[in-house]
Amino acid sequence: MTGALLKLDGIGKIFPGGGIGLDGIGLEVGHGEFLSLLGPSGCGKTTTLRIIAGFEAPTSGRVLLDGEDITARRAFERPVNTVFQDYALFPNMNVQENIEFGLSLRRMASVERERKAKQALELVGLPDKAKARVTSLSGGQRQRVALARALVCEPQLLLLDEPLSALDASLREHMQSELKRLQKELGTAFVMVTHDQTEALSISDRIAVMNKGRIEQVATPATLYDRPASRFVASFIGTTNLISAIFQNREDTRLRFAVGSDWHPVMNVPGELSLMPGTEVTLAMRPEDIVMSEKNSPDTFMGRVASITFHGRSLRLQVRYGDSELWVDVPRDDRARSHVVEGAELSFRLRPDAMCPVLVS
Amino acid sequence: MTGALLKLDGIGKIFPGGGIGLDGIGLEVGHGEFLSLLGPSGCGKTTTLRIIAGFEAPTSGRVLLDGEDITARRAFERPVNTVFQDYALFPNMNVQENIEFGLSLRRMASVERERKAKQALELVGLPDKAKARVTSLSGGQRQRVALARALVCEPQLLLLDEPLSALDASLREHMQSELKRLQKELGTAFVMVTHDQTEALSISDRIAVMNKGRIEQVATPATLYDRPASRFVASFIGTTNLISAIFQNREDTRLRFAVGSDWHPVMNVPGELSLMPGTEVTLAMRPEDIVMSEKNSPDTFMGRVASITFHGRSLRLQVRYGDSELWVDVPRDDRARSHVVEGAELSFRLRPDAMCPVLVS
Amino acid sequence: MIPARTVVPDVRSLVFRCLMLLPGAVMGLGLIVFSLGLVVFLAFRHNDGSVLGAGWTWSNFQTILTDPLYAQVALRSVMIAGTATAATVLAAYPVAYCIALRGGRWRSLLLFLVTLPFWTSYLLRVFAWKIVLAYNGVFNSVLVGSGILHAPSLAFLNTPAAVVVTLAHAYAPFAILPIYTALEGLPRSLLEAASDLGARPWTTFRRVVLPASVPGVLTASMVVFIPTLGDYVTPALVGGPRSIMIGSLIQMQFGRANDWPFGAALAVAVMLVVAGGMVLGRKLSVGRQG
Amino acid sequence: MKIPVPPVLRGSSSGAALWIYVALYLIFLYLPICLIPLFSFNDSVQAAFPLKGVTLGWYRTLFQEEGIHSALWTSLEVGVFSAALATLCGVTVSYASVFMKSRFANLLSYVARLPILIPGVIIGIAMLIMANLVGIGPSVPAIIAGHTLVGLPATVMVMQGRFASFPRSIAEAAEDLGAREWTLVRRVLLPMAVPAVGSAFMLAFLTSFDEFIIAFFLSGPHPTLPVYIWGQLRFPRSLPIVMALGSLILAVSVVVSILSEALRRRGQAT
Amino acid sequence: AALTVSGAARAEDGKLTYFTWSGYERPEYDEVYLKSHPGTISASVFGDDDDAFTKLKAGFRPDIAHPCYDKIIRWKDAGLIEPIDTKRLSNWKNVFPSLKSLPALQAGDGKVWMVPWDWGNTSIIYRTDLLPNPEMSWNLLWDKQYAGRMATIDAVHDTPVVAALVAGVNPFDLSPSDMEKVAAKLREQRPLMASYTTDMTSIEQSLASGELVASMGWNEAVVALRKQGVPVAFMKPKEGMLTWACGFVMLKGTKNADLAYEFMNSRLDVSSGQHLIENDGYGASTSTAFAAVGPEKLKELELPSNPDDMFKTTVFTAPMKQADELAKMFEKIKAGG
Ligand SMILES: Nc1ncnc2c1ncn2[C@@H]1O[C@H](COP(=O)(O)OP(=O)(O)OP(=O)(O)O)[C@@H](O)[C@H]1O
Ligand SMILES: Nc1ncnc2c1ncn2[C@@H]1O[C@H](COP(=O)(O)OP(=O)(O)OP(=O)(O)O)[C@@H](O)[C@H]1O
Ligand SMILES: [Mg+2]
Ligand SMILES: [Mg+2]
Repeated sequence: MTGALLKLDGIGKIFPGGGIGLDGIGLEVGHGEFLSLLGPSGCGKTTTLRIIAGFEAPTSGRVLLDGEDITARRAFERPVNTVFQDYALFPNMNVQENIEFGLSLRRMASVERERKAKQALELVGLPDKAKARVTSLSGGQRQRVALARALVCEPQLLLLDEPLSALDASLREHMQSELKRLQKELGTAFVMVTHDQTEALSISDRIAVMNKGRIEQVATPATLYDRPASRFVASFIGTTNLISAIFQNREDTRLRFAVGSDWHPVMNVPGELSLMPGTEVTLAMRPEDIVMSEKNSPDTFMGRVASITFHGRSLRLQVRYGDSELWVDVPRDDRARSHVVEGAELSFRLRPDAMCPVLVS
Repeated sequence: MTGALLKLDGIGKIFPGGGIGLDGIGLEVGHGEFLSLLGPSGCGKTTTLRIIAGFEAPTSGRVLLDGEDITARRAFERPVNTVFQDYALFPNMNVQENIEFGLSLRRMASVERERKAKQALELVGLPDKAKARVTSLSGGQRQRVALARALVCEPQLLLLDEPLSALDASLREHMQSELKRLQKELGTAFVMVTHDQTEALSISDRIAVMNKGRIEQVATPATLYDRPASRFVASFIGTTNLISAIFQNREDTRLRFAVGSDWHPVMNVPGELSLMPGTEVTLAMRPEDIVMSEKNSPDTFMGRVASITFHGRSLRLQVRYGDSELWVDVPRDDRARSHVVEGAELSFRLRPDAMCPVLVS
Repeated sequence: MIPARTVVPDVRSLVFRCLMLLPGAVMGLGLIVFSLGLVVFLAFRHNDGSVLGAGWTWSNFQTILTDPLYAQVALRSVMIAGTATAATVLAAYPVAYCIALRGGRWRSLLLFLVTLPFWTSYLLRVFAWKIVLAYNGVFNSVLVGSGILHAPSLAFLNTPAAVVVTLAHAYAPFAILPIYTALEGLPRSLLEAASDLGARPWTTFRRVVLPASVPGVLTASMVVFIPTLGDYVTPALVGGPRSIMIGSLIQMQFGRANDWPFGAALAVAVMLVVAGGMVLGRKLSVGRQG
Repeated sequence: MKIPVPPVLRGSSSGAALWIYVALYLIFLYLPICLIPLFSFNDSVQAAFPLKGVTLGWYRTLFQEEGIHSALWTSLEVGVFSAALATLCGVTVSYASVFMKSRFANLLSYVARLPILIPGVIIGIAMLIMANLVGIGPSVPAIIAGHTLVGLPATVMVMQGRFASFPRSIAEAAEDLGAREWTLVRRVLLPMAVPAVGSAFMLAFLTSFDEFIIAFFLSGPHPTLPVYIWGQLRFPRSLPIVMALGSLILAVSVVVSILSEALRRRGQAT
Repeated sequence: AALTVSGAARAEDGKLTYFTWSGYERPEYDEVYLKSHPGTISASVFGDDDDAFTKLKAGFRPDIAHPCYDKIIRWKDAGLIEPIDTKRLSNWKNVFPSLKSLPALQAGDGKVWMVPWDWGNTSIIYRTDLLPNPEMSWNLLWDKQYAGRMATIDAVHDTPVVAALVAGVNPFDLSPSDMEKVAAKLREQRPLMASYTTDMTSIEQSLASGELVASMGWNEAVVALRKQGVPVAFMKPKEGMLTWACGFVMLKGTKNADLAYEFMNSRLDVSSGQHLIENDGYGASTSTAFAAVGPEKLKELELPSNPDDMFKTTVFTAPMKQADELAKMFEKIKAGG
C-alpha cells in the first residue's frame, strides 16, 4: 500500500518508569478504511491511538499522514480527531456548543457553524438534543454527541477508543451498525480500539491484533478467523480448540492428522502448506466445526459430555476426550439433540468441509 | 413451588420523588437455583436485589425467606449476601482481611477464620493473593475476591449485581463458567442481575425478564428463547425478526401463514395454539431459522441482500423483503456462500423444522 | 396489595444514632446557636452599658443604614477584602493548576511546601511582613540597592496594599487547596479532547479548564473573603489608618466604645450581607450548571 | 531501527513559564518565613537590616522564659484537644448527614458551618458567658470548647466531602456482611477516611494555634501562645525571643512532616 | 439596671486571682506576698484594659484587677469594683500624696476605688537628627511637613486628650461644641499619621529605622532606643506631658479580701516598686521605692527624682466625663468618618 493515509513506521514507546508500551509498531491505514485494533487489556492499543492523535510522543519511529511526517506536530495541528472512551464531552457546554467547539477554533462564521452542527446532529440521530446539557444524556446519546463533535471537524482520520464499551448489549449492537453506516457514508478512515472480538469482526475492513506491545497480525476479519498467523491470534479470535496433532499424510487437497491414539481427523487446509509426515502441529478447530456423527470411523472420536450450556441458537458442550477438553457447538435443531445429556458418551468428528488453521510451532 | 427459598410477594417500590421503581413484583427462587434478572437499563433489577438484600424497604409487599417474613429485618440480620457491581471491597484491608470481615463479625476464632478464608480463596482460584492489597488486583481478581467474601459467610442466598459487566469478553466468558461451577459445587441459590442476554441464557436455571418495574416472564432459558410470552421478551432475547402474518390453516402439527402477498411460511408451533383462520399474529423468527433455498415455492420469498456483516462463524445478512427488513444468519460453510454479495436477489425460506413462537396480539 | 412494613431500627441502632448526633448537637445547638442567638438578641437592644442591654430597638440598624460612615467602611472593607481575595486567588490559581495538572510525582512535595509556612504563628508572619515592607526592609533595600529608588519608600508599609499582600500570603493555602481539588478531578481526556479538536493550550485553558475550576474558585474565594472581611489584626499592624475595616469597628464596639448592641448589629449586618452574597453566588453557579 | 523523535511534544515555552511562576510564588511564600529564623540569630533587638551579628542569646532566653513555655504548652494542649474534638464532631456530623439521611442531621451539618460567619469577639463573649453559666469560667477547657467551635466548619467540610465520595456500596457491603453501624464506622469508614481525618485535624489544629481573640476571652491563668505574644508586643525585646520560638516550631514541623511522609511511603510500599 | 452575669467560676478560696497587663504577672513583683503565701497567685493577663473590661463584663471574676486611672469611673459605674480600705494597707503612707489625692479615686470614708501602683509619662519621642529643633509642642503631631512619618497611640486617653489640649479645651469635660473641636482636630491629624497603634515594638522599630521621625510614646521607649544608639529625645511639650497611672482594684464580691489587701500591700513594698522602676522603666507609686533606686538611675530612665513636683506640670489622664462618646467618635474618625 503506497498511497496509505496513515503510516506508522517503527513506533516504539517506553514510558518514563521504564515500562514498554509499544515495541516497534508498523501499520498502514488506507483512505476510507475501517481498521480495528484488537487485543487483550494492556497490550498497547490506547497507546497506539494516543501516538497517532499526538497526545503522546513515541520514543522511536515516525508517524506519516498522507506521506507527510507529522511526528513532531502537536495534537491541535493534526487533521485527526478522536472519540474518547469516556466521551470527554465538555460539561460546561451544551450539546451544540460541544459540537461547535472545534469549528469555532477554525474561525468559522456562526451561521455556518450552526448549520454544520445541525447536520452532524442529524447524522447521529439526535436533531432534537441540540440545546440539551450533556449531563442529561444517556450513555448512548453521549457517545453519539462525541462522534458528531469529532466528525464535524471533517478529519481525514477518526480515532475511536473503545467507543462502545460502556453500552449495554442491545444498544451496543445498534451503535455498531450506526458507526459502520456513518463511516461508509462519509468515506473517512476510522481506526477503532476494542477488546471485543465480535465487534471487531463484524465492523472492520481490517483488524490489527496486538499483543504485548506488538502487532501479531493485520488482516481482514475472514482471514483472521480462518488463518490466524499465531497461536495467540487463533485463541483470541472466537472460541477455538487448540489441539496438538501429528501430520500423517496428504490426500489430494486434504490432510490427515493423528490426535491422541484413536482420532485421525481429515481436513481442508487453507493456503499452501508443505509438511513432512510426523511433524507435530497445532490444529485450531472452531466449536461449530465439530459435529456429532453416528457411525464410528477413524475420523471420529468418542467423547463424554462434561457440561452443556445454552447459548440460544446452539448448545455449547464441553466434551472430554482423553485428557483434553474440547468445546463443541451443537445446533439446537440437530436431530441428535435428544441424545445430548450430561455424561453421555457420544461420537464426534470434524465437519467434512471444515477448513482449520494449522499452526506449526 | 411451595418450598421456595425466597418468595417476593407483591413487592412495590415508589421512590421518595414519586418515581415508580417496582410495580408489584412476585417471584420465587428455589433452593440451589440460579436465577437471573434480565432486562433493559432502569427496569428495576437493581432495586429488586436491594430489596432482597435489605438495603431498601419496599413500599408494599413482603419478602419471605424459607417461609419466614424478613421484610422488616435489617440487612445485617439477613442470611443473604451480595456481590456488588463495583465489588465494594474495603480498600483499607488486604484480600484476606476483606474475606474474613464477615466471619469476624460472627465472632469466629481467628484460626478457623483463616482456614475458611484460605478455602474460599482456593475456591475462587486466588490462593496466593491472600496478603495482596485490593487496589493491586485486576478487575477479574477483584470480582473473585468479592465473591469469596460473600461466599465465606455461607449465605442461603447469594445476590450478584452485574458481577461481570466490567470484564472484557474473554475474561467474562471464563468467569461465567467459574460462577456456574461454584454455584453447583456449593448448592447455594444465586440471584444474578445482568443486562446481557447471552450471559443470562448460558448461566441460569431460570430467567426473570423484567420491563418497567414488572416481571414479564419467568422461565428456563430454552422456554424463554422458544416461547417468549410477549413481544418484549421475544425482541429482548436474542436477535429476532418480528413479522406480522395472517394465519391460514393447520396441516397436521404444522401451521401455514401468509406474510405479505407471496410468502406462505409453514412452521412447527411449540405448545398448544388454537387459531381461527384469518387471525392476525406476530411471528418471531430467529435469523438462524431463515435459510437460503434454491427452488422457488410458496414457502419461499425473494429478498435483496442490503448488507453483510461478518460474525465469525456466520454471516449476518440484512435482507429487504417488501417494505420490511429481516435478519438472516448464513453459516459460512453454506454451499451458497459464494452467491451472497451485497445487492444480490436471493430466495429464502423458513427452515423446515424451525419452531417459531407465535404471538397473538 | 399487601401493606409494607418499613424497616424499623432496633434499640441498638437508635442508641447508635443518638450517639452519633450527640457531639454535633451539643456543639451545634448548644454553643453555636447560643452564640448566634446572643448576637442577634443584642443587635436589637438599647445600650445601657450592661451585658444584655435594655429594651428593644431598631435604632442600631437605623444608625448603620443612615450614617454614611458605615457604608463607607463597609465599602472599603469589601474593597480591601475583595482585592485581597482576588489577589490571593489569582496568584494561587496558576500554582494550584501547576500542582494539579503538571505536578506529576512532585505533587505531594509541592502541596507540603505551600502549607508549611502555616506552621508559624500568624502574628509572627505579620511581623515578618513588616520587616519585608518596612522603610529599611528587604523590599526597600533591594529597590534602593538596585538603583530603582533613590531613597527608601514609605509607600509599602501602613497602606491598604500592605494589608492585601499580607493577607494574600496568610491565606495562600486556603486558596490553593480548593482550586487544586477542583482541577485535580478534571478528567485528562477533556484537555486532550480540546487539543484534539484544534484548541491551542491557551484556548483549552480558557474554554475547558477555567470553567471546570469555577466551583473550586468559588470555595476558595469564600474561605478567603469571609475571614479577611472580619480581620482586624492585620489592618491594625500593617495597614495604617486608611485600612481600617469593618472587623475593627465591630471589635471596638465590644471593647473601648463599650456599645455591645451596636457591635452586634454591625456583625449581624455583615453576616446578612455575606450570607446573601453566598446564596446569590450559589444560585448563579447552580444556574450555570443547568 | 530507531528513528529519533524531535523533542517537541514535551516542554513547551508556556510550561516553562508556569514553573518559573511557581518558583516565584514559593519565594513569595518563603521570603518572610525565612526572615524569622534569620532574625532569631541576629544580635539585636531591632529586627531590621543590616544584621548585627550572630547570637544564640535569644534561644537561651527562650529556654529560660517560663511564661513562653507555659503559653506554648497551653497552645499545644488546646490545639490538640480542640482539634480532636472538632474532628470528632466533624466526623459524627458528616457521618450523620451523609449516611443517616435525617433532616436533623442535615440541619446540624449546616449549623456546624456557621461559625465561619460569626466574628471571633462575639464567639469569645458568648462562650465566656456560657463558661460562667456552666461554672468552668475562663480556663483551658473553655478555650478548648471555643476553639472546637471555630475548628468545626473546616472539619465538617473536609469530612463531608470525603464521606460523600465513598461509593454507597461500601457501607452496604459491610452491612450485608453483618456489620452494625458501629462496626461499619470503626472498621471500614474511619480507616478509609484516615487521610481526610488527618487533614481535618490539621486544619482545626492550625486554626486553634493561630487564634487570638477567643483565646483571650476564655483564658484563665494560662494564656495561649498568641495571647501571650499579643501581650508581649508592648515589650520590643521579646520579639526576637518569639522569633526564636517560631523558628523552633518551624524546624520541628519540618522534621515531623518529613518523618510522617517517610512513614506513609513505607506504609504504602508494604 | 446593670445585669451582671454571675461569676460562678471563682477560683478556689485561698488562691488569689489577679487580672493584669501582660508582663506584670511575674513573681518578682510579689516577693513579699509570696514569702507568706507561696504559689497562691493565679494570674490572667490582658494587653489592653478595654479588652479587660469587656472580659469582666462578660462575667470573668478575678479578685484583683489592674486598670488605669482613666477607666475607674467606667468600672465603678458598671458595678464591677468595691472600695478599698486604705487603713488596711500599711504601706499606703508611702504613696505620693498627689496620687493619693486623685479625685476620682476617692470613695469616701478613707476608702479608695483604686490603689495606684505604676505610672508613666506619655509624650512625643522624636529623632533628634532628623528633626533638629522642633517647637516644643504637641502641635508637632499636626505638622503637615512630616505627613506619613509620624505615629500616635491608639487609645482614647492619649490621642483624643492631646487633640483636646491642642484645641484648647478641657479634655475631661467636653461640651458638645468642645467635642466638635476635638473631632475636627482628630480629622485633621488622621491623614498625617502612618499608623495608630499600641504596638511599641513597631514604633521603636520604625523610629530606629527612620521611617518615623516622631511618635507619641512612653518614657521607657526612649531609654530603650538610646541604649541601641538611636538619637531620640522625649519632648517636654508646652501643653504638658501626659501622665498615666494604673493600679489595683478589688472586684465586687471577692471572697479573698484579706489576701487581696495583703497582696496590694506587698505591691506597695519597696522591693516591688524598685523592681518596677529598674526593670520596666516606669514610675512606682511609692516614695520609698524612688528613694531606693537612686538619682543616677532615675535620670538614666528619664524619671524625676521627685514625682510629686513633676505631677504639677503634667496633665494627668483622668477619667473623662464623655469617655464613651469620645471613644466612639475617635473610632469613627480613625475609620474615616
Ligand atoms: N503513562 C503511563 N506510564 C507508564 N505505563 C503506562 C502508561 N500508560 C500506559 N502504560 C502501560 O503501557 C501498556 C499499554 O497500555 P495501553 O493503555 O495502551 O493498553 P490498552 O491496550 O489500551 O489496554 P486496555 O484494553 O486495558 O485499555 C500497559 O502495560 C500500561 O500499563
Ligand atoms: N434512589 C432513587 N430515587 C429515585 N429513583 C430511583 C432511585 N433508584 C432507582 N430509581 C429509579 O428506579 C428505576 C429502577 O432503577 P434500577 O436501578 O433498579 O434499574 P436497573 O434495572 O438496575 O437498571 P441498570 O441496568 O441501568 O442498572 C429507574 O427508573 C431509576 O431511575
Ligand atoms: Mg485502552
Ligand atoms: Mg442496576
